[in-house]
Amino acid sequence: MPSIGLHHYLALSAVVFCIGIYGMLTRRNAIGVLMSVELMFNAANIALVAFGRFVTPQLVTGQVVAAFTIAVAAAEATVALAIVLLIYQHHRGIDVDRINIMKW
Amino acid sequence: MDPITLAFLALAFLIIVASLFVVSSRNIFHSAIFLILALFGVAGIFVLLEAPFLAAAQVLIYVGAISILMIFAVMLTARIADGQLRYTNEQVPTGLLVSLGLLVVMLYSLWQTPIPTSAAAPVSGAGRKLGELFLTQYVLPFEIISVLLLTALIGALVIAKKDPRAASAADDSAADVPARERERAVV
Amino acid sequence: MSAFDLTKFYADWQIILPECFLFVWALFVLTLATLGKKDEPGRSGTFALWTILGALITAVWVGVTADGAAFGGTFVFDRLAVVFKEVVLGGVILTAISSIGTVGRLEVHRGEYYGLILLSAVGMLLMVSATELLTLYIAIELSTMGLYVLAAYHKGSRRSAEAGLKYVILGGISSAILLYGVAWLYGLTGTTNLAAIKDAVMNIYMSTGGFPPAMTLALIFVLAGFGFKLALAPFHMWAPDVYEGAPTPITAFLSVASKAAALAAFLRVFFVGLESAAMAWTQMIAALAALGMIVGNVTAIVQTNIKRMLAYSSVAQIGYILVGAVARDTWGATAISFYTMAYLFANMGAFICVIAFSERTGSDEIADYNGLAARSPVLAAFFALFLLSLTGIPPTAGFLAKYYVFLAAVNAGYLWLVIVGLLTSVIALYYYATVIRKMYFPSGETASTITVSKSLTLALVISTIGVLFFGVFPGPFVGWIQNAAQMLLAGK
Amino acid sequence: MIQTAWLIPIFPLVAMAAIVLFTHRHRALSAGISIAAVSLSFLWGWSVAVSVWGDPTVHRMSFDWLNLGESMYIPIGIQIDGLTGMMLVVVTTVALMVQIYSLGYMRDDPRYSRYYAYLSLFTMAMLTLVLADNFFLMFVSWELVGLASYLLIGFWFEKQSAADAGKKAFITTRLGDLGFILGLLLLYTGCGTLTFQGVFSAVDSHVLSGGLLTIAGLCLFAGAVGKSAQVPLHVWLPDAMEGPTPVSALIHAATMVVAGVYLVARSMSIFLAADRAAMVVAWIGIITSVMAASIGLVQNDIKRVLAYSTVSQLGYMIMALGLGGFTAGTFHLMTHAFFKALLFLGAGSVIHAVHTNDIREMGGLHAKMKTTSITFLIAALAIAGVFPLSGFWSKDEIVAATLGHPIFTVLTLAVAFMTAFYMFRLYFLTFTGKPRDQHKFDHAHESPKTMTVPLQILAVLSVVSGWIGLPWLEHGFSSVVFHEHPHHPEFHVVWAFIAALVGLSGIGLAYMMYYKGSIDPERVRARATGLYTTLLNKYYFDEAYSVLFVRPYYTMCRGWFWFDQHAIDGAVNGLGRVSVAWSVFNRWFDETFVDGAVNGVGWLTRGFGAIVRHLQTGRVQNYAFIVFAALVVLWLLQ
Repeated sequence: MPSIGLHHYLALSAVVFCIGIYGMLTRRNAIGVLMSVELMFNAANIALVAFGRFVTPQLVTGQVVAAFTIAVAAAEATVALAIVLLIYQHHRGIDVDRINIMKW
Repeated sequence: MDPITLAFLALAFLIIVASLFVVSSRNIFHSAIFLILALFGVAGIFVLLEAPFLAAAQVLIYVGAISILMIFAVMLTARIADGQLRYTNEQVPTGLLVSLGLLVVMLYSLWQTPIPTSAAAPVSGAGRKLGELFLTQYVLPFEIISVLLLTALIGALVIAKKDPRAASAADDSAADVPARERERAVV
Repeated sequence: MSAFDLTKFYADWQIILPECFLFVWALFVLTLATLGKKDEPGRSGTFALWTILGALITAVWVGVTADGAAFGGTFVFDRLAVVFKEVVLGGVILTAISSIGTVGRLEVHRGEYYGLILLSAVGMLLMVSATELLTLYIAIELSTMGLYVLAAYHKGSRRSAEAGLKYVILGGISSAILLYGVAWLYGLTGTTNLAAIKDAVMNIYMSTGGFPPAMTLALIFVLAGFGFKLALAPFHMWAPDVYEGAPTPITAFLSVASKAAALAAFLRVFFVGLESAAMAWTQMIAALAALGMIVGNVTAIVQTNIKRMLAYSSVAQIGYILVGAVARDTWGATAISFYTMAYLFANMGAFICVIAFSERTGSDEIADYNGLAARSPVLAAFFALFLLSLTGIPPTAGFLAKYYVFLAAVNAGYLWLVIVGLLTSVIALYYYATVIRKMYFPSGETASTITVSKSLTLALVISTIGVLFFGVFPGPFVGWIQNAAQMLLAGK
Repeated sequence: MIQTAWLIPIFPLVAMAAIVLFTHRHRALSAGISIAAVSLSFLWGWSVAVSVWGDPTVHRMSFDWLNLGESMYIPIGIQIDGLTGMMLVVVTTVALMVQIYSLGYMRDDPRYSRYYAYLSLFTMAMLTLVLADNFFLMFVSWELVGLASYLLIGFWFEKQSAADAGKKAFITTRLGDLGFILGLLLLYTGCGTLTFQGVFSAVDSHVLSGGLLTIAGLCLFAGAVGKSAQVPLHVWLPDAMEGPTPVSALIHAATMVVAGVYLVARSMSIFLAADRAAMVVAWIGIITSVMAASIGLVQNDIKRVLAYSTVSQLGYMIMALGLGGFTAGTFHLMTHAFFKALLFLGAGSVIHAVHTNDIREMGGLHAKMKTTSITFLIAALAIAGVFPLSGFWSKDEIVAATLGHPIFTVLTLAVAFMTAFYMFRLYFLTFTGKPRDQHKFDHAHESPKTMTVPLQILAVLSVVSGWIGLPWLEHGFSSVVFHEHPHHPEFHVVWAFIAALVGLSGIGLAYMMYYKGSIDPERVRARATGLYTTLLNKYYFDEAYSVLFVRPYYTMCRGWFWFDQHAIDGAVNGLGRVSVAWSVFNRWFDETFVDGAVNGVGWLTRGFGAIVRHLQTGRVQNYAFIVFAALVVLWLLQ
């Protein structure tokens, strides 16, 4: 087994990203969907930090971007959860696939 | 097998398994717990990548804040805590297909792409360096992110705050539905 | 670490003055909102308007006085920025004016409404100027964050809540996709600065004679991220639902200001940063533009709700705009910018008409527009004019915009795309004409007259002036845009 | 006068603005403003035309509208030469006559002011079109003309058919306009300019390749096909008769529909260089001409006969242009404008009197309305090509243009025969014989002066306007209108004689069938039932569109829908509530098929849209699915 390099981290990131996609596409619970989106953000962060570590080790660009991403994800999660609560008030449930008044 | 490899494999295993549980657990509360586990794993990966500051941030913000927020939301919205009949929608086969397809595409692209890596040692004192950069080169995004957080704060406040009209809200939305049904009937 | 340089500090912050101005006043509006016991409907709106006007003037002033880059080249104030900042601020002004009625009907959180609009506008202005991927990404997030909330602002309405949820979920995944694409671009080029990316991409191409698959993947991811902001097919699926559910002024805001900012960012990323990878994305953009024109126009035909119809129509409009992108040269950039300008006034105007109509009738159904010409001749005339501009009938700005875009594409050899565009524009004529016909050639009895409030009339007049002025006397303005496009492409 | 020629379209523009903004509440004032404006245009137009008559210089005036260096340069300007002068005369004269005539005809209409505003808008656009010195401005006014036409056809929108006809006209001609704008873009990329001067000199100096030129020529011609109602886009013109009759006279006989002819004539250089394109033009022209004339034989609606006659005569002009007879085509354009406007206005006068369009309910009206009858007769003689009326001279030139192409000559003569026949069938059935509807006859009366005076003026023009084409005139039509490409057809006495004879024999046949009754029309009809029904149904054009496009489309959609139902739906489960979709689709199909009407693309895409909309399931995860699927597909496509 070769030593762990950039490609391993990237492969891990791709796997987590796709697991996130799968969850995003299939969970009925809105919070489950949001969790899956968080997984996708994390996958991107792994890729960013790995790139930063291996491509430009002298700079910390990757880490900077990842740090910002964490903040963005936090903000996004806050707003999204607030909206989920609002939906809950209306529907008494947060099944994403039942929220489809508007279509076509 | 050197310790780094071992640690990576262990963390990767942890993250992947935990993620799989996040997306497939029947109980949303369990999902949240596994999410925390996965996020811890990612923090471990950051440590391996010699980004300790980021690992700390990951634990503090993600695990400490976002996940807890989610658990709160789960508790606030879970009418029937578990025993939901269907926790997934009908997109399971197609969703699987697409996510696997994308995974294949990504891995293939990854394998076919030579990425010029640098063998240089990572900069020492990354945390200090980060702090410097936040205030110099990246001062603009740093400022913007503060505005962003402010916006999210106000937004979440506006949305989540109980409306004095909340009682009438139910009536409004009840009125919504027949209108839509009528429209559909016309169509 | 160099010593603190005061001159440079001033220069940096001078360039970002419009954003600062907007932000500080947004804080003021927000503070005001929490201070007042019972918020007067008009007060925060008036403040917001003055704020935006101030920002507009500041932007012009900065554009005239301080031309250049700041913050280590992550932020520029070039001519393109001036053009698009004016467009965005124009959209924000019209949104603010047309919101007065909507806000008046809110029970609470009136001030926050304007505050969020202003904060979102700050994000848009930053998007227009960002020349570095991280700054751009965060600016995009800032602009979207306020919009998520604004889409769900009618808390009593299920539709509005649903719009918010759909928007935030799809926004979240698009954001993740875009971030992943950014990560890959960074990994492949080792930088996040667009100018440096351009060189790095060129190097990759020179050394391997092509692009590795990961490069393509990164391109697709970034394109998808922009596709979401632009509501470009097939990433447009959120748009009709969110447009329908959101408060109508916000719909207008989404469809105009937000898209204009995204187009500026698109120009910077694709015409500058990824310029050397053009062969990898031109075909893609062409295909997506064609898809957008077809899907948008065809689906718009069968809509019964005017907001949905306009939503699909704006999906098609983005397709037309991106027809200009296949040219990848000054013509293309000029055409895109001019089209955006024309689209601002026409689409904004159309939505303001919808607002005016639903304020009095409470309806967004196309069927209810029957006989509008008799109920309110002025409103019907305005609406017809905006629809004609969207169709591209002279002498409106929309005509010249379409002409310019198609000309750029023909010049670039994309005749098939132009033919698709022309054919679908006939479809567009069909559904726009249906509305016009309903208004002017009514069947059956028509109801009482409709009056339009003063503020909306003002907004309508501004839009009309825009539509006609840029249709009849485009010369100086287009010259200016072309100059901006040249400077953008020259990398200055 | 030439220096101020740009004022000509400004007058009606000002009138329109004034009516819309200020005087729309005052009927008489609005009409007065409009007529005053068009009178000014008339005076200006005539004096400009007179002053450029025989003057070989081309007067140009332009200013920069969009000047962005190399990438984009569009001047806006006017160009005055013989051709423009002639068009100015035609447009302003007919417009003035029609506006005066409308004083009487539209007297009782509640939307009188609006009517005059539309007329002014139209006049402005049409005048700009003929004055333009570049394709761009021409296209702009071309579109405005289309818009005005749409508004005027649908003017009586209380009738559903009128509103439909307006939309049909707008969209059908718009299809042709696509060709126009495509041609324009091609020419611009080829020549770097759109001014007539620049494009034609580029064409003359062979800057453009032959293939590009042919395609560009055909694209421009597509625009002409739409506007001038040539096959296969002619379907809108007969329907456009739903508009008020003066509008039909102005727009659908004398001015707007000749815009296409004018475009081809103006682009003479292109068609001279691209002979294959020219041949297509000629064939389309003659096919249209023959088909429309034969449909005209059996129509019973007085305006529809005239409508088909218009289509047929436009085909004549187009054919002549395609065969290189530019003088012939434009000359006929002018004479036709006068006598066809006269025919329409005369028909309007009749309709005004008897309140019906059906000639089977008329008869013997000569006794009641002498002026109308006599002027109508003059116009009919002119269109039939009787010496020495205007039609004689222009038709002779058209016949002369076909020499060397025997098929065209024969068909041209056949059309001449049919034209004379249906025109006199119309005349005899309307004005002579016994009244077939005594009640309507009793109420008939001659129209007021405002209507008859324009008839008389146009009658004079129908007689004399041909004389400027007299072959032995030194400054005759052929030598003044086309200085750059002088074209002097010989006057063929033999062919003139033959053509006149053919026309007279058509008149004679009509005389025997419908005046003397020595041949019974019923028996003719019985003998040729198949042909008769075919003609009566206008060669089943609308039906053919249904069979050719709608039904295969339906089949395709059904196949698609089956696929949707069985394959995709099972997989994605979002593709919709099948039952609702099915009913939507059925309704769409019912409306399309049962109505039988083909409103062109609209219907087709509507069905398409009804299906596509079901991708929009309302469920956010389906949307996300499409996003990710698109990512994969895009990558695979690369």
